[in-house]
Amino acid sequence: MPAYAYFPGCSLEASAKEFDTSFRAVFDKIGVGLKEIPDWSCCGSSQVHKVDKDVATAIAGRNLVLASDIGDIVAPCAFCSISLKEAIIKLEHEGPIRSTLIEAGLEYLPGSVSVISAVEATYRAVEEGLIDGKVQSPLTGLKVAAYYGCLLVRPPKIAQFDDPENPSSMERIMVAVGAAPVDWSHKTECCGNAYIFVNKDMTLNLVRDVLNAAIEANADAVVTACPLCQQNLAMRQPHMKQNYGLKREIPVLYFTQLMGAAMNIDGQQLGLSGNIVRLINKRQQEAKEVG
Amino acid sequence: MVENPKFKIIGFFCNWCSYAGADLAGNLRLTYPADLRIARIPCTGRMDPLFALKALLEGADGVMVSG
Amino acid sequence: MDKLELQLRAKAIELLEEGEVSIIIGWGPGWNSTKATPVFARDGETAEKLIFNPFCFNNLSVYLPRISEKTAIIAKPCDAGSIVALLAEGKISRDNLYIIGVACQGIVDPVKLEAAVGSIDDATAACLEGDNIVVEIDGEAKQVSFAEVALDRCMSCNQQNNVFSDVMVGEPVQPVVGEARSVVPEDAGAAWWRGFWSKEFDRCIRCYACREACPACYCRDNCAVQALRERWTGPRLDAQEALMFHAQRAMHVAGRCIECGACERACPVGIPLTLLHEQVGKAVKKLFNFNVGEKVDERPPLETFRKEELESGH
Amino acid sequence: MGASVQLRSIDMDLKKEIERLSGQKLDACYLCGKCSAGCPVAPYQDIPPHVVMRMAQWGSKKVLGSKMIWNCASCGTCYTRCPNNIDVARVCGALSQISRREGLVADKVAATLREKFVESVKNNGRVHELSLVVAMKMASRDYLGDLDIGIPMFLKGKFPLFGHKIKDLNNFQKLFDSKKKGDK
Amino acid sequence: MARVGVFICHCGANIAGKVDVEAVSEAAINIPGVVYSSHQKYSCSEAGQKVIIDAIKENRLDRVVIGSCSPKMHENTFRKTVQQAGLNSYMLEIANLREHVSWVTADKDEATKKAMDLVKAAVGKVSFAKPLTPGQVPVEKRALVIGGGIAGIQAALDIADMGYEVVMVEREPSIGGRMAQLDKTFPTLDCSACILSPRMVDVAQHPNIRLLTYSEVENVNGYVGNFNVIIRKKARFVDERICTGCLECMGKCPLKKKIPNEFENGRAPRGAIYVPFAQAVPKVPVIDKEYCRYLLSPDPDKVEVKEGEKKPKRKCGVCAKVCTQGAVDFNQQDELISEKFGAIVLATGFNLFDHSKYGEYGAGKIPDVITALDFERIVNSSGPTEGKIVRPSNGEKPKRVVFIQCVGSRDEAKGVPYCSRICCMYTAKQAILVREKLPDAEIYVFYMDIRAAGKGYEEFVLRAQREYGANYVRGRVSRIYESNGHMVLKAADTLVGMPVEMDDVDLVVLATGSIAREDSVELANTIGITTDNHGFISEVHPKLRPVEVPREGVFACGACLSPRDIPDAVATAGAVAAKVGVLFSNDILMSDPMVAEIDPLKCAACGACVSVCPYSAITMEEFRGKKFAKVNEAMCQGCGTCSAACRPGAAQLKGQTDEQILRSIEAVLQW
Repeated sequence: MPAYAYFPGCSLEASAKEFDTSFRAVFDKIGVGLKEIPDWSCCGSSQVHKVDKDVATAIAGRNLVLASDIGDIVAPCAFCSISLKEAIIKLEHEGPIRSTLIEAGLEYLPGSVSVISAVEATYRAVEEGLIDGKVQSPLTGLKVAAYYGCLLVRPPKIAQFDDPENPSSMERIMVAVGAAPVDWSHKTECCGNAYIFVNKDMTLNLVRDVLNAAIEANADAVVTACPLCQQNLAMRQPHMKQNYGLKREIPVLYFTQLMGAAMNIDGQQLGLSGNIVRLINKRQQEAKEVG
Repeated sequence: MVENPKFKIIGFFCNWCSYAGADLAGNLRLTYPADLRIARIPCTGRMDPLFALKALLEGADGVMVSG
Repeated sequence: MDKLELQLRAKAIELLEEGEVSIIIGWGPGWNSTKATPVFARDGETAEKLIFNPFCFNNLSVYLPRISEKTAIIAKPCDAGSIVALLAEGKISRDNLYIIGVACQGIVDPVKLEAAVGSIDDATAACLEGDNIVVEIDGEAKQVSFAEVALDRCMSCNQQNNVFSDVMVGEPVQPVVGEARSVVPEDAGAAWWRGFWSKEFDRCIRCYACREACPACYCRDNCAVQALRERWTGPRLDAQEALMFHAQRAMHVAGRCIECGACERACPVGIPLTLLHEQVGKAVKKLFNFNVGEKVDERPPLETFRKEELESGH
Repeated sequence: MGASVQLRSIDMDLKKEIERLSGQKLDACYLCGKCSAGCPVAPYQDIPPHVVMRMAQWGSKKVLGSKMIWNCASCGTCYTRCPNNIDVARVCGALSQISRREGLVADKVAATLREKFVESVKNNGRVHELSLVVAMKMASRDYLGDLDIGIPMFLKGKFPLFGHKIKDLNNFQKLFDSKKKGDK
Repeated sequence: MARVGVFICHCGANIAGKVDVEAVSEAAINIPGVVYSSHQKYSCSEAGQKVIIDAIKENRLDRVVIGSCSPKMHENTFRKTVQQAGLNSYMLEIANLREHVSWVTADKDEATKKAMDLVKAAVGKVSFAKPLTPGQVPVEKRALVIGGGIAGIQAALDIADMGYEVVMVEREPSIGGRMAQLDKTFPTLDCSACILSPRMVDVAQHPNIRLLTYSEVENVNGYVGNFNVIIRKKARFVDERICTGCLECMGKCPLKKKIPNEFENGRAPRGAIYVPFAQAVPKVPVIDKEYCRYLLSPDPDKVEVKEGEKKPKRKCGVCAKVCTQGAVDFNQQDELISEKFGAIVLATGFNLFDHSKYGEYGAGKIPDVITALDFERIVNSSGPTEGKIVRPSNGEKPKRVVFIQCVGSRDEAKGVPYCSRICCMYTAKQAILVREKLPDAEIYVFYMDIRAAGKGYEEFVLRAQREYGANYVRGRVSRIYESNGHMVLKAADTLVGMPVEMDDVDLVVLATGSIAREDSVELANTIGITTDNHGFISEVHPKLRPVEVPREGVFACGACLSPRDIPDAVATAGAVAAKVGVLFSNDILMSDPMVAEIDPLKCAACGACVSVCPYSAITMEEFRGKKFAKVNEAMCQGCGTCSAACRPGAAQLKGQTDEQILRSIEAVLQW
């Protein structure tokens, strides 16, 4: 059984728990092992690299070293995966940072490990046919807007995955579980992520634009692969409908949650609300009636 | 600037680029240490590596090939 | 009588009788049994002298560029490598050549042997018995492990049975297992090498035996070191002029030298020339990813011109 | 009122410092504005990214007091589309570092977020989201906003009260000294 | 023993101001072989030259060293000087005491020492010089012009008008090139076809020009004055000699609306038998064998037929049936033509940047985002929309038209770093054309810088802005996406320093930059010349020899050298014609004597020189059973690579022999 070194990241331990549980459940179902990196630490992304990029590289490097005994890393959070990927590129050339690591008892060997995001890992699994036969109740008729946000495919030199302007891997995954991805304009626009505390108005404007674009494209739900995007897009919809011109509320889910639903994984494990389950059933029913 | 000991450096310069470049340096009156003695060769393809060895064995402090 | 030698002779006689070739180049017994000597057989009688054993250290391919008739040559893996290199340079013609390959488990280093058993010039008998070399000197049989006295190069060789040939004679062999005894310290830098070579080359008497033994050195009388007009090297007999000469030879065989060690064994004053050629060889391998003696249709990297080179500038 | 920028001399020290910290070549920018055009946060800022770049090219200290350098979301849009391969987010990051050092922070809340985040990482090895949220609420003085969201999340167990401390914290904290090495 | 004379030039104060010329001159007399030494104010002056000539005669000098300015300045002058004194002109060496010493050295003593070394090196080198004589090569006075765009047309006509024969090779079925695709030309707004067509006809009718369309150059051998070229004339399947150009066949082709027409940038269809456009020259159709049903159906004579089965018939063949002349010939084969030429002219033109690399602009998938070339066809009255400007998505008139400049140009990340030079102008022109056809449309132009350096160009751009109401916004667009059947643009106005957004955009025209033809490197390899790293043909000297390329006898003009507009393409074409004329005014060419020679007695026949020669000028010969290498002096460019590769020293570059170089090294270090 193929296995990855699993790097959940801080968010998946807390606010994005359902991403963690649904991702583990789906990979368990398709028979790909995930071994959590022992004693992993912060990936160095988001804020740390702005304060000191060398420190960010060093603390990302720590995780790389810890994982190198296990195998290639899968890091579901887009911030984590891009941060670890960048560290790999930097550590190639940064001797001093490697020495710092050695002083902390960690020897990094360039080329010893690689990093992919949850979408990449899933995309590979789909391409390799690992989900064949696992989709017991395909999400027929469910129109989804695949939302990549920024860091999943950007910057291309670091992400090295999919098209940075018009990615399609999540769509491919959604098709594999029977859903119908919509073509829409805002799949890689930034949602404003952590700036909700700093400039709430700005963030909500950005979120509104993304959601309205999905609504305009007639999507039933938005699927994401980033904990910050999911929270940002999902959380303040009633408020935005009142004050920011959001056209209607729309569910925002992790792509693994929908995959799990298609694979008949227990809703509890996926963290899916009853509303979503009912919506999926309704679409499946409609599709059946149409024929 | 640190006091420079004097060297003899033999330069093998391609007629079409570097030799002309060295001419240009002159036209622009750029100054550089007098250690370099440039030999004009028609192309760096003409440069037999043994010329460099020969120069070093004959006492050159350095050899510069440019083209 | 060794089964391999019988087969060699039979094959040689067959080729001569059928008129496949007019001359066979191989090894025969030398003036004592620790030395083999080249044999050029045009008839069955001479062919009956052919032998092959770990004392056959000459690289016979050195003779090929000088012979234009149809030739058969007995080749161990090193020799075959040189033959491939010569073919790649178009210096010899495959049509005129018949290669009788022999597997080789290693060649005895005369210097090591002498150190182990004493003056081998006085040997009355010598042979390989199992894993040991047995030499009889002054009626006394002295025994030494083959691994002790084989050439350093044979320790790291993995071509024992992989011989570029028309026919293989004899059985596949197991390589000799031992450790190379390099005199080069691991951290040898430029200064070490400078000291080392100036000491070694100080002994050079410029006899050119290294050149004559080298299959890649086929310019013969036109060799650049003898060029009167150019005077690459001066007439002085000192380490500096010798260095120029050997460096020139090393440059000329760069990317063409199979590192067989024939030059070193031919040297009357024992200069370890293989070390020089290995150093250059490593650089060529690294820069051009080129292995000498591997392909008959690829010219040596230092004498090829690629269009990319033209495009990258003047 | 004396607000014009003196162009006579470029502050090479500041410019070099920005280039060192960001790893970007400032003069590669020819100010086409594509970064500003695609930047999701630019419409809400005092100056857009290309103006940040221009000021950085001058080595103008004025840029250190800009909000933009604190509010860059690091989304990579500018870098992805920049015709000259400049990572503007890195330049903003470098500028905000210098701005903090010089005490010219224009967006205190953003600076607090950064500080608290790094503090949380350094003390625990990971980020404890709840304490970060609480700290941010204090900093922004928006004590009650988003309680409608926060409380249900808390109840769902999404905000565990206590953060997870990594075991090898001692060695982990050594990594924060890497900078001094790099400087040498 | 050589008798060398040394002459040190003061060059006024240029050399003497830094170098102690007297000391150098005095020291020179002690260099082995030197029998005479003097110094003078200006060696290159008439008086100075006379001193040299007299000294040579009086002192029976056989070799001369002049310490003066760079040999690039006066080597030729002094060669003539020593020749006047009765010496071979190659018995001269120049020590570069000005550019390499006096002008670049601060300290006087050091400059003097360095000057002495350089004089020694020159003496060392000249002491072993041998007299050289130039070779002679006859000139084949015919020119090959590759490419039938406006540059090729102009060059061919000019050369032909001088009375020389020209063969023009064009790979498309018709000549005309890019210019034929354009609607109007800036800044005069002339109709492009109206000014081009007469030139095309001139080519077809010129008695000195032979036109080979639908043909490509396969191989080029030889050297200046004597090129051997092999041209592949692709099967046209229509006999040019018989066809009258009635084009009856075209109308009957069942595929006539099925195949995208390259000439229309794929925006209008053509048939399998077609002429690309109405004014095509020659007006003879070709049959596209990739599509033609007849040619794709199996040949009955080659199909195995089982017993009882009928032999299959070939499909279609309608064109052959309707042709009253019987010009359609399905059995035609590609033809290889071998011709001799004295000169080759490259005029292979350019391509346009493929904007599918710009994912942010829809990667070429948004129908209403079109390229400028698309626009040229759309706005052209013989184009796919008969000149009506419409949105490709729905055929409606656009109300808001946006032009974006620098797409691919000046973009190191996704495109090319250079400026394409023509986009600012054609965008202004297209904005004017929009205004003329759609008086109510809003026009926006997003630009970075306006580059309008040409006669009447700046005025033209200002007219587009002032009289035609094109709104110019300074900033690069970051993204285009579709929304509600229109497009949304995210941009910035860098002059006010803020992001701007524009929605309800109906049509976006991208000013895609000029790039080299995709096969330009391959063609350059065929001809044995070089390209720059963008694939444009490299010239010998961008300023002083702008239409010559580094292979003698080969010239280039038009946009294959670099992006350029029509006037510049035509001007370079004229320049090329002049250069060809100069070449053809000689019956015999003198070749540079500083070429390689191989001593057959020393040659070890290893073939290294053959393998390393960048100009394929060395071949292996055999004489009485001995092989040796031989240099074709006319092809040798004197680079000396063979000399460096030759182990026994058989290959020697004349004037730069191993002996000369070794002695000059020794001279500097030992003498």
